[in-house]
Amino acid sequence: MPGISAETVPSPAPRGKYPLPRLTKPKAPAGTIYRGNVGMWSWVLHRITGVAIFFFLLVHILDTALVRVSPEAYNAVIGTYKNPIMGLGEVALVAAIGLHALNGLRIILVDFWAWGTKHQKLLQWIVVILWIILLIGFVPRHLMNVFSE
Amino acid sequence: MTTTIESPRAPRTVRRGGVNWEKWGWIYMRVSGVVLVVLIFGHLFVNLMLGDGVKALDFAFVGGKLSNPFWQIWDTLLLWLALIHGANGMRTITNDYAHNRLVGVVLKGAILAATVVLLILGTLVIYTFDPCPAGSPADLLASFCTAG
Amino acid sequence: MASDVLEKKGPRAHDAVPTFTVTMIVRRFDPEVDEEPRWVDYDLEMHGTDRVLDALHKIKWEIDGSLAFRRSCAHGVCGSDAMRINGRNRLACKTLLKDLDVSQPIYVEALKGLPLEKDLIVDMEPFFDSFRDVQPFLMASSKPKDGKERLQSPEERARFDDTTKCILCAACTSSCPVFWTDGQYFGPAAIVNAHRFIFDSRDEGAQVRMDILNDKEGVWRCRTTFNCTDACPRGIQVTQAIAEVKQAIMRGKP
Amino acid sequence: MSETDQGTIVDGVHFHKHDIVIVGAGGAGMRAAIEAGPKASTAVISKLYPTRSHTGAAQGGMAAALANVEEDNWEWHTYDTVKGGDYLVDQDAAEILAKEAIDAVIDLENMGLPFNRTPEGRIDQRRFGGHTREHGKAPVRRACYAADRTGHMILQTLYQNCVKHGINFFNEFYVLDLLMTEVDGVERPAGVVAYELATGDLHVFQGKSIIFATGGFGKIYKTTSNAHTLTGDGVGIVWRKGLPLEDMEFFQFHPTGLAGLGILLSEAARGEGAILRNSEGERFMERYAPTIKDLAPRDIVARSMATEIREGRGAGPYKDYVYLDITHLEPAVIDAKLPDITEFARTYLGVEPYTEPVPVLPTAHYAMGGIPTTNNAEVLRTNTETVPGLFAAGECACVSVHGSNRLGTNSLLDINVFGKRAGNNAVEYAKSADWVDLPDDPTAGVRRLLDHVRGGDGSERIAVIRKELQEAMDRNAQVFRTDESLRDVGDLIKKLRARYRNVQVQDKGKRFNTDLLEAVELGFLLDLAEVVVYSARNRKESRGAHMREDYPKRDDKNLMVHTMAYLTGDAESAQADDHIRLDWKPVVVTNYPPTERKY
Ligand SMILES: Cc1cc2nc3c(=O)[nH]c(=O)nc-3n(C[C@H](O)[C@H](O)[C@H](O)COP(=O)(O)OP(=O)(O)OC[C@H]3O[C@@H](n4cnc5c(N)ncnc54)[C@H](O)[C@@H]3O)c2cc1C
Ligand code: HEM
Ligand code: SF4
Ligand code: F3S
Ligand code: FES
Repeated sequence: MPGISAETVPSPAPRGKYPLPRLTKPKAPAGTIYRGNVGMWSWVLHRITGVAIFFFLLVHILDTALVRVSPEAYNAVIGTYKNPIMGLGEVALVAAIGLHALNGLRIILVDFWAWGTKHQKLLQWIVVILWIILLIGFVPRHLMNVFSE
Repeated sequence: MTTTIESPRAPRTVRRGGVNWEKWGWIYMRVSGVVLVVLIFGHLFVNLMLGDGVKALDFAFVGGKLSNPFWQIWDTLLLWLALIHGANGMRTITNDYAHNRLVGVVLKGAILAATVVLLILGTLVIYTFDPCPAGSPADLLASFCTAG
Repeated sequence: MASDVLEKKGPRAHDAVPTFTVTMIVRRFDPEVDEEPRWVDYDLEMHGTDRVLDALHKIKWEIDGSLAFRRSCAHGVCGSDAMRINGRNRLACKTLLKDLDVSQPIYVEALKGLPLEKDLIVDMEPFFDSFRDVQPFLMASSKPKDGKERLQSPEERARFDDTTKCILCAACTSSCPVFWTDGQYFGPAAIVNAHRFIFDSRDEGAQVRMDILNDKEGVWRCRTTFNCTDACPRGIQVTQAIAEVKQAIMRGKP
Repeated sequence: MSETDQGTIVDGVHFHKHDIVIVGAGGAGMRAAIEAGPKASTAVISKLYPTRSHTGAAQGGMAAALANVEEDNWEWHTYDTVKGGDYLVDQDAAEILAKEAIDAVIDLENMGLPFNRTPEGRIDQRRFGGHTREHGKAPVRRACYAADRTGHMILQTLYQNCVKHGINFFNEFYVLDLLMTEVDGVERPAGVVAYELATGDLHVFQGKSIIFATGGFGKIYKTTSNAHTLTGDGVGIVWRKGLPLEDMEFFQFHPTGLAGLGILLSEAARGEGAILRNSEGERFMERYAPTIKDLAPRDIVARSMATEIREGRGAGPYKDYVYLDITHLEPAVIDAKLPDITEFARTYLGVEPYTEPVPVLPTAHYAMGGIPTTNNAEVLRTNTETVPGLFAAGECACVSVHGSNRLGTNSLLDINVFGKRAGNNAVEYAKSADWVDLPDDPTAGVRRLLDHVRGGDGSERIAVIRKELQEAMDRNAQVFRTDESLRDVGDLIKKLRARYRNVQVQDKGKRFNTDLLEAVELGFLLDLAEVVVYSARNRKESRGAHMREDYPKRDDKNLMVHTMAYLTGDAESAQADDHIRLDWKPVVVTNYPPTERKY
């Protein structure tokens, strides 16, 4: 890079020079909600599911750690996973993980593959379809397990 | 999440210098994501789908799995990759929404602390786990405890 | 009279299309009076070939002269009049009323994420600052010896064609949910303009710009939500351009 | 407010001091700034963000005899410019334009402009109206271009380089007055006064050299390719200072505006092979300009189109437009070379240019006239004397390189060549000149102007007056003119000027008061329209864009001269005769004596 560096060109004005807004921040009525692309909504969902899974994971590590305390303790806690309400929670969990994972894969494809960027809407639909297939495979079987006996 | 702020003129932090966590974080999210797909779905499949599914989960089941080095490595990877992935994701979200510096530092500190503690705890559990603790009722343990 | 053939009758495109009434609901804000913005309704008689800009002009010229908005070229090349129309960032001069559902009111408000100044006018300085920060100009140390142009093949020229189309209207940056969170993200427009130079075969400053964007507020903040691509009135594949810059940064070269 | 400070504030007025003050940040203003900025303290004041300037709307290309694709030289280019301008061109200036064109294009390329390229990697060139080889033998490829966004690329490239040089911009500042002070018996410019849109504050910019680059005033017409903001403020300010305006009667009508809208479809379309057709599908330009047909200069094509329509061969339900046909071009070629204009046709008329011909009509496009300058961009106060320290460049200026009709692609050239000259000469001047003292109470004039528009009884709406003006100009001072039509519109302007005194400004606020500024702009439009019509009425011949049906012949014996209009007497007086004085300025002829203009 002969002779060119960040130093040879005039440096941009320093950041953080914006004064506080001159006006009091306008309050209501709020604007409209942005009618964004499917990409925006799937990002929202990705965020929500990501956070949800993270908190589940924290709990899940703690409950699994009970195996170090005693078999009784572990079984007592894990037993609660088996009641029907938790069973539904597990469906939600798997749905969330499934969505997050499939959408994550879509994001990765879009990031690394120009075709993915061009056909991102198609990819979105593929994600939805695969997600439904996944749930069709999982939910009936799982609920049967939960509600059996 | 689609609300907007009217005046985003909070000072932008100074850039440059040090390791570029953003780039590596970004790459890490993708690499770990791909691996996690295998690990998580494998984990879920074995735990929830095979046999009686969730009904089969108990100490004995876990004991059986964790005495197998294959599952030990599997779970270790799962633990580390998922927790760091999740923690990094939470860090990103915090950066987006915590406009107050102090709040940001506190939240990120909490995420970091929780992650470190749980990583150590989880790893210890996996590797110091005794599938056949002495004095436990045999019917709670994996079948191989009594066999040996 | 001299040229009445040309003008008396005037071009009749308008006669062919029936008029219709449309309700525009404009989010107005007068910093000298209002504590907060307010939505104001206007019922307007419009033609089928009219654009949202024509409707705004009708309000300004016939109803309330104090309505403030920016505009200049009126055909989508100067980038003055990006605003949020029915919940999406669009150029008022490029959005035909007939393409909107005129049986419903049309909501018009200023771009979000940039400080609101008055009615549909926002402060563009933070936006232009991000643009200037990516050093958007050709960096080339040596002049061609023969005093002529630098050579560049049509293929090399085509490589960055898409991003040369940017008119700095800010529709993209102010449609980006990441930008809304704290306004510190460089935003798609700045990255588009960096892309225009990073992939220009004549430029030698790619590394400088990649360093600038390989940053906390740089390309990594893009979460591929595609709002920007959707909003861009010039049809630039903005998300694609951002992805290309990310990859260039990972590779360490364009 | 932009990258710069607030100046020194005295009694609520901001004072700034720069060696060079440039008014206007279009192509001409920024080209000047790139020369001046690094050498002297420079401020650029613009009522728009620089990248919003109308240079960005230019499409087709920028002429220069690079000879990259076929034989060409600047002498042919000079000849074409002179002939295209119907011999009213100052030939020494045209020679400068054509010669320096080559460097101007190379400069832009070196600054980063992404021109389209030939397979060898050189700047590609295309055909354009009136540009020929060997003095009119055949069309030549002379226009350097970047798809159909050449102006966009020029504007962006110049702005990028201003960013690089850290030029001081004052964006959304409306210059409303030029300050002149008498020094040793000569009026010299001391600075300008600007109104800051964001705050309503007044700013005084003191400068040694002042450059006007404020663009055109197409908004005196209704159907125009020009932006809403092209209201001729700069030309109007200079006019009100009693300085002359040159050749104002020559206004170019571009043949191919989208019918009904005026949005331009570049001549580049015809350069790439598009054909004009009448309702019978006939390529009518074959009759009017047998050699170069659709690529004849604009005045000729616009007149031919109007004639077709008058004689009943117009297309459409009302037979009031003609077609621009590109359906025979490959879609791939169209996409590569004319992407934007085809998009305009789709967006605004709903016509698919791949398969359908596009309805077009002449649209008011370019002011050949303006502030008279020397070849060094110095503003003239008389036929020979200049105003020291005052410069003008771009569409607001009249050098005159365009004569009575500008060739396509010569304007982007003009702004670069003479913008650069203005910048350099302004620096030279500022080096040796002393500061001129500001007049006492420098903002008095602007305050009076603003009070004037705010002070009426408010019974007249800005938009109504403007619309009446524009429609009348379209009707009576367009492609064809007669004494009668010009008298009609002249009378109307007189009435509108009277009504303007009671114009209503509804916005009473200080911040972003665009209502107030529209009222001020309307004042400039009315003044300029009056000069245009007055000059046109007095030119009793037909030449270039000025077609008098009552005097259909060119009159070289009496009228091979530039019109110079001066504001004298009371500007408020009703009759134009009472306050406009016309004078004539000889045309510089070097190599090409006037002959009949045939293509
Ligand atoms: C649609 C269209 C297509 C064209 N295509 C071509 C082409 O292909 N080839 C060609 O050669 N020419 C073409 N032209 C002509 C050419 O583009 C213009 O003549 C030229 O760009 C004018 O440049 P300028 O710098 O003089 O003015 P502009 O670019 O119009 O800039 C004027 C500047 O002055 C500022 N200003 C105005 N009033 C004030 C004020 N009161 N205070 C402060 N600032 C003020 C504005 O903000 C602006 O920055 C075209 C023109 C149009 C309209
Ligand atoms: C199953 C496989 C998984 C895949 C393929 C995956 C993929 C991804 C990807 C690619 C991102 C980055 C998104 C972006 O930059 O736009 C991401 C973000 C995130 N992930 Fe995952 N992930 C997976 C599992 C998990 C798990 C198990 C957790 C919880 C511990 C988690 C929590 C998060 C969080 C919190 C974010 C941040 C979201 C945001 O910034 O909006 N992910 N994931
Ligand atoms: S990329 Fe598109 S939307 Fe963004 S500023 Fe440029 S033209 Fe506007
Ligand atoms: S909207 Fe924002 S998140 Fe990325 S894809 Fe566009 S920059
Ligand atoms: S007015 Fe120029 S882009 Fe809309």
